[in-house]
Amino acid sequence: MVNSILIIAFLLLFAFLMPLLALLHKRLPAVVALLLPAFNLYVGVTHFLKMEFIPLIIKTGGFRPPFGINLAIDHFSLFFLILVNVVALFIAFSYLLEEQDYKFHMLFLLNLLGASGIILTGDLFNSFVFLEIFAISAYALAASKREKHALEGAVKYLVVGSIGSSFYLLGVFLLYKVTGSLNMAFIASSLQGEKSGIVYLAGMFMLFGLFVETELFPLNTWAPDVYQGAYNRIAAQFSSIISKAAIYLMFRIVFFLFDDPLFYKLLIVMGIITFVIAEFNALVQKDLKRMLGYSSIGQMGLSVLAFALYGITSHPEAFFTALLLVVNHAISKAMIFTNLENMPEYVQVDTGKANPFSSLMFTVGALSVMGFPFTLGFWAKIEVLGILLRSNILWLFFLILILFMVEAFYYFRVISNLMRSEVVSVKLNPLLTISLVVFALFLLYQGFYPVQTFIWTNKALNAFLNKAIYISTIAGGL
Amino acid sequence: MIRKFLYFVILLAFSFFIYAVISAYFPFGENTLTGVAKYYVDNGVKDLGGINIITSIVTVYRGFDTLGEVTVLFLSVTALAFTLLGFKVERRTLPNPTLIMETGGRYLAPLIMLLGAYIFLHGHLTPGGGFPGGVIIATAFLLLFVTQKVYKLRKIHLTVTEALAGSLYVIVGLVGLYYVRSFLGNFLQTGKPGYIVSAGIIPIIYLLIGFKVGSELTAVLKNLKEGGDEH
Amino acid sequence: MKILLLLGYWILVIIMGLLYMGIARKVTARIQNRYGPPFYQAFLDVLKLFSKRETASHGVMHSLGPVIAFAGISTTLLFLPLGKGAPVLHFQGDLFVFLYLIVIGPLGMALGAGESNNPNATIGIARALSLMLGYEIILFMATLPVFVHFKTASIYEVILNQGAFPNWAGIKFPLSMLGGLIALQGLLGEKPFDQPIAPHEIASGPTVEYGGKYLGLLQLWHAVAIIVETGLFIDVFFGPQNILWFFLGTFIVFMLSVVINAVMPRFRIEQAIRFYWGVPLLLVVLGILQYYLWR
Amino acid sequence: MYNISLALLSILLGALVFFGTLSHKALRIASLVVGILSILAFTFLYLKPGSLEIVKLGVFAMSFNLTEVSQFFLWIIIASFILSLFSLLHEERSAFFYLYYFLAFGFAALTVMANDLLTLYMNFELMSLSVFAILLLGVRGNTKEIAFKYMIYSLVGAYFYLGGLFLKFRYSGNIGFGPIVGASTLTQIGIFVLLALPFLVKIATMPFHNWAPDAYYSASDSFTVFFSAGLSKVGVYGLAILILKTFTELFKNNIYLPEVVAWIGGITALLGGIYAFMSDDAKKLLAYSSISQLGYVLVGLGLFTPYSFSAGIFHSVAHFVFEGVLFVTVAAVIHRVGTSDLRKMGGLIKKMPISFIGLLFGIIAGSGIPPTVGFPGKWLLYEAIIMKGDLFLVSLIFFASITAFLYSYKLVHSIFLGKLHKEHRNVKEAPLGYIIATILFLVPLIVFGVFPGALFERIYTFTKPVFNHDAFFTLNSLKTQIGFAKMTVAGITLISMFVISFILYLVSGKSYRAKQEDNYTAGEWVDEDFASHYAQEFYGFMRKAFGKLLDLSAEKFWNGVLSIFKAVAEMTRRVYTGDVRDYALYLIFFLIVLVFLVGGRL
Amino acid sequence: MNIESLIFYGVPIYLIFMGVLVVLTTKNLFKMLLGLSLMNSGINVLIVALGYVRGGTTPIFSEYPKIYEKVVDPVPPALVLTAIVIGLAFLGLGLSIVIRIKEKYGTVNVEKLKELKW
Repeated sequence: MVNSILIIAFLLLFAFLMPLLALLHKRLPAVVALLLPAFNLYVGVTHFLKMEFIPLIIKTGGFRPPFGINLAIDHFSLFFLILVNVVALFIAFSYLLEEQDYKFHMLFLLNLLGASGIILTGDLFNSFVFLEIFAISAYALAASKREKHALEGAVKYLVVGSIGSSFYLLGVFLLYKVTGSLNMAFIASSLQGEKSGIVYLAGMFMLFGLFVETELFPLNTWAPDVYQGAYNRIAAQFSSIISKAAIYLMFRIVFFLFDDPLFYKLLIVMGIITFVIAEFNALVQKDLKRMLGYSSIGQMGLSVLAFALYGITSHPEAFFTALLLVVNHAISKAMIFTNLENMPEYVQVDTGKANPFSSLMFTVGALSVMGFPFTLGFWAKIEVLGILLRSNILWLFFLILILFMVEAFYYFRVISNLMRSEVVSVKLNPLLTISLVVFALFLLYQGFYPVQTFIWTNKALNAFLNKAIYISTIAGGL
Repeated sequence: MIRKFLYFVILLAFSFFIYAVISAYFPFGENTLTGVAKYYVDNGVKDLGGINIITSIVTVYRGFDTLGEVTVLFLSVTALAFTLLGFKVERRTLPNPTLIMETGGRYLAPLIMLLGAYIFLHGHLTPGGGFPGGVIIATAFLLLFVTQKVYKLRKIHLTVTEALAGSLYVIVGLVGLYYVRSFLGNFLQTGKPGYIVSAGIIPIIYLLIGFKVGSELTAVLKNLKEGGDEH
Repeated sequence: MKILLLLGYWILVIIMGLLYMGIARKVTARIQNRYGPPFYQAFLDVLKLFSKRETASHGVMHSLGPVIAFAGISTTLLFLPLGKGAPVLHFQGDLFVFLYLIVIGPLGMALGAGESNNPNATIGIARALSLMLGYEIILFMATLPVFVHFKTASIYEVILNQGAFPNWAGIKFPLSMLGGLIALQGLLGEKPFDQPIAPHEIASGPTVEYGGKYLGLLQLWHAVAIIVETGLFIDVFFGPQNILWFFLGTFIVFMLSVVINAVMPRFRIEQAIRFYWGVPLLLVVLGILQYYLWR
Repeated sequence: MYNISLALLSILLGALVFFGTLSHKALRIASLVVGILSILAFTFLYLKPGSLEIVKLGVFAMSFNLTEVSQFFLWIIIASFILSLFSLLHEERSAFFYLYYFLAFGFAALTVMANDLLTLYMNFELMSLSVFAILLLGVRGNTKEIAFKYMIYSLVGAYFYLGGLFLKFRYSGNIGFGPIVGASTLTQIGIFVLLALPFLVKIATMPFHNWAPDAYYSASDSFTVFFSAGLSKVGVYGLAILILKTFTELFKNNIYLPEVVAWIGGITALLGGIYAFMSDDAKKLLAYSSISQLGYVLVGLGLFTPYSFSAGIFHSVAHFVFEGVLFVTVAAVIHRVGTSDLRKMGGLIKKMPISFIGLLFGIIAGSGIPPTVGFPGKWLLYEAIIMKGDLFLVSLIFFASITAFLYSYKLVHSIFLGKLHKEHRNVKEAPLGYIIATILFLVPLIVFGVFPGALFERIYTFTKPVFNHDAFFTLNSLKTQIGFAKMTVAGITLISMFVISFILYLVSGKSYRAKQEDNYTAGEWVDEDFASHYAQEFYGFMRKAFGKLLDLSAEKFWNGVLSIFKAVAEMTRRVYTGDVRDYALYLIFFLIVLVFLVGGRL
Repeated sequence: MNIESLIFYGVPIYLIFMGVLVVLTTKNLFKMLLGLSLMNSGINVLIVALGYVRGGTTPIFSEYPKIYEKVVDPVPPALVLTAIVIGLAFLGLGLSIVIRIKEKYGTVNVEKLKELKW
């Protein structure tokens, strides 16, 4: 197996080399931006298939943890790595022919680097560094349209995000002060059992930082603006890469470090509020992209809710559901957002022109987000309702059911308008078309025969739930 | 006005609360080194031969972070240039530098650069290191920007330096991966502590960092002076 | 044999119906202080109409309408027992068969009148159908407690079960009987419920385009209809012991409505419907409640 | 795998017609004919009941089973589908239309064949989706609004069904059709309401009926035949299966639930009839009539006595027959005349006599006059209710049945009778497909009317196990404890009487054909173009009679509900003031909240 | 509560929240960024202060192999080095974005930056 630190190394190397590549040939950066996710994907998949149950430790600087920084790789992190890189590959491939300055591709790669780093690293401060890398690149990408709304959204994101990450740093350092280490596994092992109050404080600071990135209410106020303002591909990146990496980190930290009812209760409340408010706001939006942005926020809230339900009820299905939701949302939203590229004349929710193909693609994606039968989302929806019922919270069950109706309402309003909208012949971007079709087929196939998704998700789930093994493998030496 | 005052009071109270909590848990100064810190202090010199423990931590123990840090800086420069792409600053006419300034600047700049180089070359012996060195070098260029009536700095040079420095840093890491099976691992002899040629790869890394930071910050200055433009 | 019996009843009823019509005109005239035509006038009218040499038809449906109407009402008649001991086809059907067969007549006439492109005719039909919303439901709800009381839906069973004078259904359920009586007024299309054939505004409505044999058929239809409609009322509420009682009862009820007709003005159509949804509805509802109390 | 391959077959045929349409007109017709034949062949050769069929989806196995009841309804769906295809031969639509058309049929078939609640749900949803697609391709009205409305009604129903499904799973541990044991009565009622909702929506029970008039109005005329006659049966099937298999005990033991359901049905029947004769568009009128007739079905199913239940099922068949023929003939008329507005037609009887006869028999059956298929169901229903002793309910539906006469007459008069419009002078008889469909519909209309026993036998096979009652029918007569009806006698008497009076008509003097214009118009001569067709404001005076009753509309109610949601949304979205400082403020206050959540532990 | 802890803990914490206060109250985007970097530096100082050992020297053993027995915690400075650079990077990017906003909107007043809302 290829040493998976190469993922980070190559991403960095080529990001640094990007200017020279651009000097060699104008198109070269785009190609590199396509090749690197492919490489990551290769590494991730080979690991996922070949690796056995024990997590893999990759030390840097030649010192074993906790003295050196280490990457800790298990099926769970690989699962997210694959997800993120699939979407990245998809986006890079779809926009291969697009005219962009090489710096844009550089930012794209660095953002991907940040996401991959967050997912792979086993060190808290390192995770902060990668979080910053990917946050700053995200600010830049959000502004990359360099036009009124993009900049406005970007600056809002910048202010809110920087406050969040500062407190994340403070939280990390408080943990270091308490445990004398920065390595996740070591902190986890020393935090087991009774925790002192400062640990809770540190946890709150760190979560505060993460809530901003995972778009939970009331820290998600920047998100709709960014979704509305930015390029379509950037919006897709936000809903399918950035928020997903952040939610990965949140899962890790909450479950590994602060495994405590307080945090789970907090997450449940946040998840519910986020879902409710996002769905309701989406109901009354006029701008299509903003509506989709709210829908993404809602999905994030739902995933967090499912995860927190696991914490309370300790039904593994709950966390399984969270992962399923994440996968479904990442892929279908990437489809929907990039597909907007093909219908530039459809910006309002209920008026505009579009061509049949893009309408069809939008419909497929929307159906999967809604969880229509024979799409991947259907199984996610079924699981959500199932765990809500199993954890005996009937009012919540019906609340979520009604919110699903709201979701169906605003999506079908768009669909019915799209289908009857005036037909224009847009020159379709061939690569984008190909990748859209691939994703659509994936969603439908997995909706009809979801075995593969379930198996992979299950592997990730098992790896995640046995944190004892993770901790003992890394911190056992001490 | 009332609102502002209200905020002030609330934040003051909150900060006092936080202060109370922190000083209750960690009374100032009264902590003994535990965990990794202790290990670094005890075995740092043995491991790497660099007598500056912080430098050792920054470049080797937590070298991965530093790489990320360099990346962040690089990222911000890129992002800045990218955001300012196609942005034309109105030509401000700087006050015409006097003869003294011009001459002084011309002679001072190389010295400052030399100081920067010194600082990042002695990173493993003395306080300082790559980042301060790079910044100092950048100040030299700032001096030139301000004092010289006509000073042309081709962006391409900056770019190439930057790119090469950065990628060499990664390559050093990869070499470490190849020889000692660990990314950014130290693959050289540690040498005799306290000497200029010691502490394994630390000087090399600091060299590269120095170049990179210097060129990057210079690029920032250039961008802010002349506005982002294609090379 | 049975067929002949049926035909006999049929002819008898036609004759009696025409007789009723004649007498009705006479009585009306007397009340309005006129001399009036002889009581056999109706027979003469029918004969005249049928003996007309040729008549105007506006199309197939227009011609067939009266035929269907007459056929329908005759069929209905055959499912109605003319008092105890005069069973016809009752054992082949019950109230609901009757109620649905009785509609065929008006439907046929409606179709016929409809094709004659004359607004008056159609307006008449529209009124007639709307008026049904008024009286049909009243009549139905009036008869309902009686049937339920005797635990049957067959008209003849009702007659058999209730027997002679003191235990008539009409005496057991006076309110329902009263409501039924009011409904009958509308069913017979007498004032104040003669909006469908209001002679002075819409020129006697559906029949406006009909003459000659068509009108003759419609006359016969009307004749039979009188007996059938009043007959249902009598059968249900006064259980006639034999066919004479039957005709006597129908005659009395019909004369009652004729007298009312002679002295009454005409409702506007929606007034009529609303009227039915007022007091009569209350009466029949009370009747049903009365049944529930007795049970 | 025989039965469910019907769905695959339909998909294949859909694709065939799709490409046929893309390529050439003749090919379209040819492929449609192929579709008709192959589905017929399949039905007669392969469709066999009682074989459990399972499709593995990896994590979940869809199970299908063709029980008697599903077979019963499957036949109806297939029949209506094929009969609608006949008229479809003459409609030129986009290729996708045909694809969706066959898909809708296939998923309807699968829904009826499903053997557990989740399978049913999945196919049901897809059926709704394909109907949604068809409605998007509607021919008149604001199609996207209408299709959207249809989809939302179906989806809300379906989502509640999903909730009910999970609740059932929670209480009984399985998602089969089996009964729920050990749940309290109230819970069971709740689950029943949830599960029944989508089917109530499908049969357009009030107050979930708003989608129906618009959808029928807007949809392609041939599709409406299938829509009303066939697809609504899916709803009936769902209710029947729920009541027969899942909630039998509940309906047996609970006194109120059957009454409530039956009353809802009765009110639907009444209001549907009233709205029907107040509406001025042929297809809307038919839509409301369909709603009203399905109201009877609901009464029958809900009342849950052996007679009423059989009556309900029988009447649903009757509904298929006469609504089918009505929609076909109206479709034919619209095909020729080009409008569905009753006020713009008239006097077409001379132009399209066969359609007239079809429509005539349709309304006769619809108003339930013996000896047509409309009668036995209603008769049995009345008897059943009277035996149950709910006199007000029986009065209610009798009242409703009177409205049937009103709208039937309005329909037939405004289209066929009265004065022929100038622009319709050279209208021809409907094309062959319509004629064939009409005639094919007329056969069961008479046959099942005279020999209802033929159908009741089939119904008896699946009501017997539940009620274990003895047969109450012979081939041509029905008998209950309180009443008796012999269809043949009624028929024969009617015919013979007709013959007699016809003879009377012949022997008397002859008649000549007068032009429609020279008639009694206050002695004034009018020319041909004198518009004397009375179709404007037909029953207009009833507005005064009904007064407020016509104003109450479920549409307003649901819009009110929606506006509540939107008001909440308007409130919540105010949080997102575009001001960065507010956002920072939220952050800080949230941070303070978080710290104080820790509070005591510090 | 002794005076030096008040200085070395209290002042940074005060800095942090005054930075926040600037963000909450100013209308000017530039000032807002300055407030944010104020907050960052406050946090950095706090971290360094948290690592202090009374009477400890910097962990640079200038006359090796003599090892000082009392040195301050070497990790916080290392982390803070990184944090500082990150803060710098953030500031640079933020300024560039603000420059563009000034170009597009003609102002840096956040009250004018309300085109995206609700």
